[in-house]
Amino acid sequence: MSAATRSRPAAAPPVTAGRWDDARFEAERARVLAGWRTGAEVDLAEAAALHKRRPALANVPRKRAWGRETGTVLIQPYGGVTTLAGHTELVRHLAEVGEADIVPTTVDSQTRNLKYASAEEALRASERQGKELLNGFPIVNHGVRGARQVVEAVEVPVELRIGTVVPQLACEIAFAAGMSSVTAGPIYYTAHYSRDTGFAETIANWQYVFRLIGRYAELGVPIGLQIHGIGTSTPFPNTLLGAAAVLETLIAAAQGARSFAVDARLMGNLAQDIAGVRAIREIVEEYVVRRFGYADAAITIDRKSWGGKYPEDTARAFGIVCYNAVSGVLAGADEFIANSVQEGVGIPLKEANADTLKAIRQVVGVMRGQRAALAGEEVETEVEHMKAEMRAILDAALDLGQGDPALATVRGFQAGLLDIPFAASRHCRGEVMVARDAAGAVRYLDPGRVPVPAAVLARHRACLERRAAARGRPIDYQTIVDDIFSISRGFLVRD
Amino acid sequence: MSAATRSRPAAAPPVTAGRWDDARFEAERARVLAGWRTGAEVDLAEAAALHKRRPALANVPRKRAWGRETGTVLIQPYGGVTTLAGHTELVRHLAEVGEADIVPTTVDSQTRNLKYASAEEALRASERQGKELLNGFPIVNHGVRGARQVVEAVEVPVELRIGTVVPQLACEIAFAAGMSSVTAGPIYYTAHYSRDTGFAETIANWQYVFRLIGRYAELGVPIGLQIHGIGTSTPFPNTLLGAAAVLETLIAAAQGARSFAVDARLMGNLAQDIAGVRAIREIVEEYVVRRFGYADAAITIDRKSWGGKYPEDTARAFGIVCYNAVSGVLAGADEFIANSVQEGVGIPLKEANADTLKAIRQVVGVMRGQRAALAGEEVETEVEHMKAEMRAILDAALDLGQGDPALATVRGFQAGLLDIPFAASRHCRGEVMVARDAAGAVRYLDPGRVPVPAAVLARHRACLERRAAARGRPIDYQTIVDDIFSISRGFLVRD
Amino acid sequence: MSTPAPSASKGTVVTGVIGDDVHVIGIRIMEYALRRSGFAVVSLGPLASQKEFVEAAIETAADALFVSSLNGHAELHLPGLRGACVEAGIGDILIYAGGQLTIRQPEWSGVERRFTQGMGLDRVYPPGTSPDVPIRDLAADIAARRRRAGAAAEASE
Amino acid sequence: MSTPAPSASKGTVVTGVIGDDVHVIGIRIMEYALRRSGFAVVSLGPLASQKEFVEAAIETAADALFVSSLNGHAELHLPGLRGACVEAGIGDILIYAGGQLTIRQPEWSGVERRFTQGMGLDRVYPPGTSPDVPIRDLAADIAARRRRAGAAAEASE
Ligand code: B12
Ligand code: B12
Repeated sequence: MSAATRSRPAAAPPVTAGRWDDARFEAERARVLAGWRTGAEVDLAEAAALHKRRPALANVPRKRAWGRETGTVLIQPYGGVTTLAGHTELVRHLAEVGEADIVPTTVDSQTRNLKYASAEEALRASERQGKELLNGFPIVNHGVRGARQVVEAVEVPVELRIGTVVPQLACEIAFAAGMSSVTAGPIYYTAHYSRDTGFAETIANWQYVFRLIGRYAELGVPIGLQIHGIGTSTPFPNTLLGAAAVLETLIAAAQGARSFAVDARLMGNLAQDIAGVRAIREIVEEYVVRRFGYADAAITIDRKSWGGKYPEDTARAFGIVCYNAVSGVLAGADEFIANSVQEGVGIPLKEANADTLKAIRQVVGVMRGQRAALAGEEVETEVEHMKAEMRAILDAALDLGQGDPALATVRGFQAGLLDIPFAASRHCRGEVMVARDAAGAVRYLDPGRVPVPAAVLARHRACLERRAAARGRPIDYQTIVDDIFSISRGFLVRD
Repeated sequence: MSAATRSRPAAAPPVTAGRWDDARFEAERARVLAGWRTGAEVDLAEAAALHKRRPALANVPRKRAWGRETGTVLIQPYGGVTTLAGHTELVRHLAEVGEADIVPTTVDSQTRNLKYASAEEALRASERQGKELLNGFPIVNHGVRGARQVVEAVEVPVELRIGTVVPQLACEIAFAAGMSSVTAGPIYYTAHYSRDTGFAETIANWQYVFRLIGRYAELGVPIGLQIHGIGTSTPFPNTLLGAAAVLETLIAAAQGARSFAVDARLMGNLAQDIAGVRAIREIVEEYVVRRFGYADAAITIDRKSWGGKYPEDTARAFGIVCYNAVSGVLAGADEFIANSVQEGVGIPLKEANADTLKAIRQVVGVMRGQRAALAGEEVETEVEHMKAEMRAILDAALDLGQGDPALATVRGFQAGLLDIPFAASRHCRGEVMVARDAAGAVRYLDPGRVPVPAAVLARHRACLERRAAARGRPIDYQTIVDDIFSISRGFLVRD
Repeated sequence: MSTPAPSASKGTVVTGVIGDDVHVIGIRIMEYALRRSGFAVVSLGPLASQKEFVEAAIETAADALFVSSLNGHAELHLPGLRGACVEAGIGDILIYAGGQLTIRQPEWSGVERRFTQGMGLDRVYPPGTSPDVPIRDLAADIAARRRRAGAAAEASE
Repeated sequence: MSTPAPSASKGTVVTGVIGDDVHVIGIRIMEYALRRSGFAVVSLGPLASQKEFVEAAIETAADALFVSSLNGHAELHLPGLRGACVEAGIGDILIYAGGQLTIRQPEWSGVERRFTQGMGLDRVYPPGTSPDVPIRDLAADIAARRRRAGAAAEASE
């Protein structure tokens, strides 16, 4: 190391959504692939050839495009276990018995935190004891060769599911193994999967992945992203998710990614949840396609089920799962990401996981063609208000970020324009407070510094006041806690 | 027997809804109670006293009234097994684990056909072998003393469920045992539970039960009816159900019954199913309360789940059950009559039956207060058309029957103004043919002689033509068959 | 009772739902499929007794009885049917049963054995049977019998 | 890290989610309930290491550690915590754990034994525990210790 380099410590590159140049990417890549012995198995050209040999619909972006064209609602479960045998068996069961359209490979949390050595230990112990000791599939330890066996075990495409601020090596291995999509991105994972890491750092780490996807695209291999925005696991307005999703999508698109499945989360009030899917779709298209000009971006909306606490009772969980399916179909969602009916119990057995898919499939089947059947003023008002709110947040944040979505993200969170309750990260202010109104719709109790338009906020406040009046008690912190547990107890509101 | 009586064979009494006089009732009663040895256990005054000792909400009509007042949706499963021990255990499980609001006592089909001796044999064999050999609870064989143990096993009220054209003795025993409601009535049970018995005969048999209910009412004990109209187990228009339900309700009210829970059946198209509940409620109230002046009639609408073939797969059945729950809540149904998730398998295990209730409870809980959330033009049009159609059928039938609902029933079916496909009875013409449109809504392929208003029929035909055009094949008998199986295969229409 | 078709048909089948059972939808679909395949159908409908089956079979010189049962009481109503046919002199008529022959669904091979070997039925079908399967079997069974009858006739000539 | 409340409090608790776990909602609700019941809370948040727990406990003279774990990795991250406390000279600090301590849900009594007798924790709670239960236990445990400490002090006077 030269004296010059030593004396001038490599300044953190400025926060920008600008496309990485090749030098930066290659330098970073060498470092990433050296992170664990299996990094050496990665060979981009060979991987691209592998992807091309697979059937067209074994690719996630193509499968999603096909679903959207044919009006086929896709269904994807969660799932990942420790051993290669166990995980292969799991994805095969989900594909064959559960008829999953896309199968998951959920990664364990040691891997998410780069603890490859401890993951290795737990993996060996699992193999010895015939037990699955990790909470997911340690893909880096299994390496390209292991992960390929997973991909080749099924005819359907595989999506890597990994909540982390350091996704680089896992994505390298996954894509090289033939997996063709990954859950993302920097905002969600900073907020919920780390405590100290800043947005700028996570953005850079994920930009690496997005650029890698860009590389694959240049080689003719589409790789998809499932964009989380800033969903959270307690009641919250889907507008916050939508605004953050636009920023994540823009950051990814700048590096060359083009296939985006954007989340919209079930909160429980049907009208609001239908509006959520519609409003998020319209805003993402408005900003990504029209304002920022990514005319070739493929955008689908997936309906995630309730992401908070579930009942331990499997039968009751079927109720949630199917209710979610109805709301998703009515909203015109393109895909379901399906928590299993054992969500409240623990890592699901493969049978319960497949059963969940069958129940959803039944609902989706029965409702095919009924999308437009129901609407109403309440939905329309909600859509309009949600869009107005997302625009207000995005425009304020982009303003602060001088039009750069990466900078807008960092500064937006600093300023509290973007915020979320109950985040793990200390970089979220957590000033936003949310409660349900009498019909269970999610409303701002306190918007913190989020620039919610006055008319929207007035409606939210009025809704909450009606609930307070009806039950004769103010909405307070205990209400927030009650609203976190309510779905797992069998209702949205019970005053 | 005097020569006079012998020479003039007792002419069948004229068909009329008129209230039975006491002499007729008492004479008939002696005959009924002599039908099996347990008839001797019945004592009206003592039974009335027993009913009055029970808590108020252990009475079905009061429970239904309470549900309607408090906006609490009630849930009732199906269920009945052979032995007293087995059935008591079943209702207890349904009440305690399944939290059923009303528990059922479904009667076996030997009893429904007055085969008490064979039922007795099967009952004894069941007790010996520790198996449940009948398809329901042989209540006449268990007698008042046995049935009382069932009633006293739970805090919730018990409804007798018995599809039969000869309900008299079973109802005597049930009411004397403290059960406070029975499924009815003459139209449904003639059409689907007998082959040769005419409407006039069944009406008389059920009038006996309705008069018995009138007697209990005079003693201060309300006993309820669940009115089936003429629902059937293949796709059919709920308007036919609604028109027949009005007639059944009027026939029952004339003898003194006052608590009516009227069915509306899931067919699968959400807009149409929501409209069905609303339209049936409005028409029943219009005719029973306003036109016929039963101002004190209590009317609730229960949403029956899909009544046709179910999938054998329990997970998929959860999908149907929960979808039904969503549609019922959106429609504002007061009660769910819940086929279990093992409907497609066989008589359900009590655990699966209770699980079904829990799933429904979860959906109902989450949707509480969301009733009015969704509507739309499609629903409104459907409601208006359904009401117009029911009025047309009812007015034509009542015309033929000179304003008497009993006579209207008999003549209406003769003339084919009232009709249904796939009936068991040869007294249904079966000229009506029904198919689903592209969105799964049920439409007349051929109305037979049912006086469907021209505008309604034109809309139905247009809908079917759109389906035919879309798939490039006409709607034929094979389509009707496909539509019978479709829900059990996971969809409403798949062309 | 619908009139049997001309004898040009592939065979005549008496259909019905036995005993105290009213589940008529399945057998109606079966009847439709039988007719479409060229069989003559004599339909008894629901709640049909053994006696009605036997009498209709004699009256129409039927080749087969199609007995449906769904309500779980098949084991109460089917035993004795073969014997009644034998007594009435049509002991070798084909008897098929289908629907849902038991309460719940015990292992099928055991059920099948109980109804064929145990009660002398020729064939029984599990729930969800599509009409083509029994129709194919029936055509084959009738053809085999006619061949055998033909052979017997020739032999005796 | 929030500052501990004045010593007038019922006791001081260090809270956090251990190891590679980010499930923070439950412990936040726990913290809120602890504060409302008069305890001082020192909150480490998610992804907290054993070292952070021990250092915070020493720094604030805490009475108890409330260790949360939901993601199924408690058995990877909890062993050794009691030892680390002993080594740091706070061996008798109360250690409670809660959340979802295992992958799936094996029989609870076995889990409880593994974490208490096996790893030296004082109390562990199954999923779905309402905050009042551990808070009641904590008040009792602290009171008992203070009584014992008082008695010991008196005895040594
Ligand atoms: C519709 C229905 C009814 C309707 C029947 C209407 C009618 N007129 O047909 C009504 C509401 C009247 C009814 C009443 C009762 N039912 Co019911 N009913 C059903 C249901 C939901 C669907 C049956 C159906 O229509 N299937 C569709 C047809 C097309 O299929 P299929 O009948 O299987 O027929 C096909 C094949 O099996 C085959 N096939 C049929 N017969 C034959 C015969 C031969 C020879 C061959 C080769 C082939 C063949 O061909 C058909 C075409 O592919 C079933 C549950 C299910 N399966 O989903 C319960 C079910 C059959 N019913 C049942 C019971 C118990 C009853 C009742 C006693 C009430 C009660 N306790 O719930 C009463 C009985 C009344 C009586 N006296 O019999 C039980 C039977 C229990 C068991 N076997 O373990 C079931 C399984 C429900 C349950 N899970 O409890 N029922
Ligand atoms: C929300 C959630 C998440 C959120 C967390 C958001 C956040 N920032 O907190 C997100 C999406 C980030 C997440 C991620 C993951 N999750 Co998660 N998650 C859940 C979920 C749905 C609800 C948890 C929750 O919020 N509960 C509500 C709170 C209020 O309840 P609670 O935590 O139990 O706390 C109460 C009590 O237990 C008690 N308590 C809690 N801690 C303590 C401590 C003490 C000392 C005491 C006395 C009491 C106490 O007090 C609280 C108040 O009453 C559960 C499933 C479920 N239970 O429904 C899965 C679940 C916990 N997650 C799971 C897993 C595996 C993961 C992932 C690995 C991804 C994956 N494979 O799916 C990652 C892990 C990431 C990581 N590094 O840890 C599994 C754990 C498996 C297991 N134990 O068998 C579960 C059970 C889901 C499942 N069925 O697979 N998850």
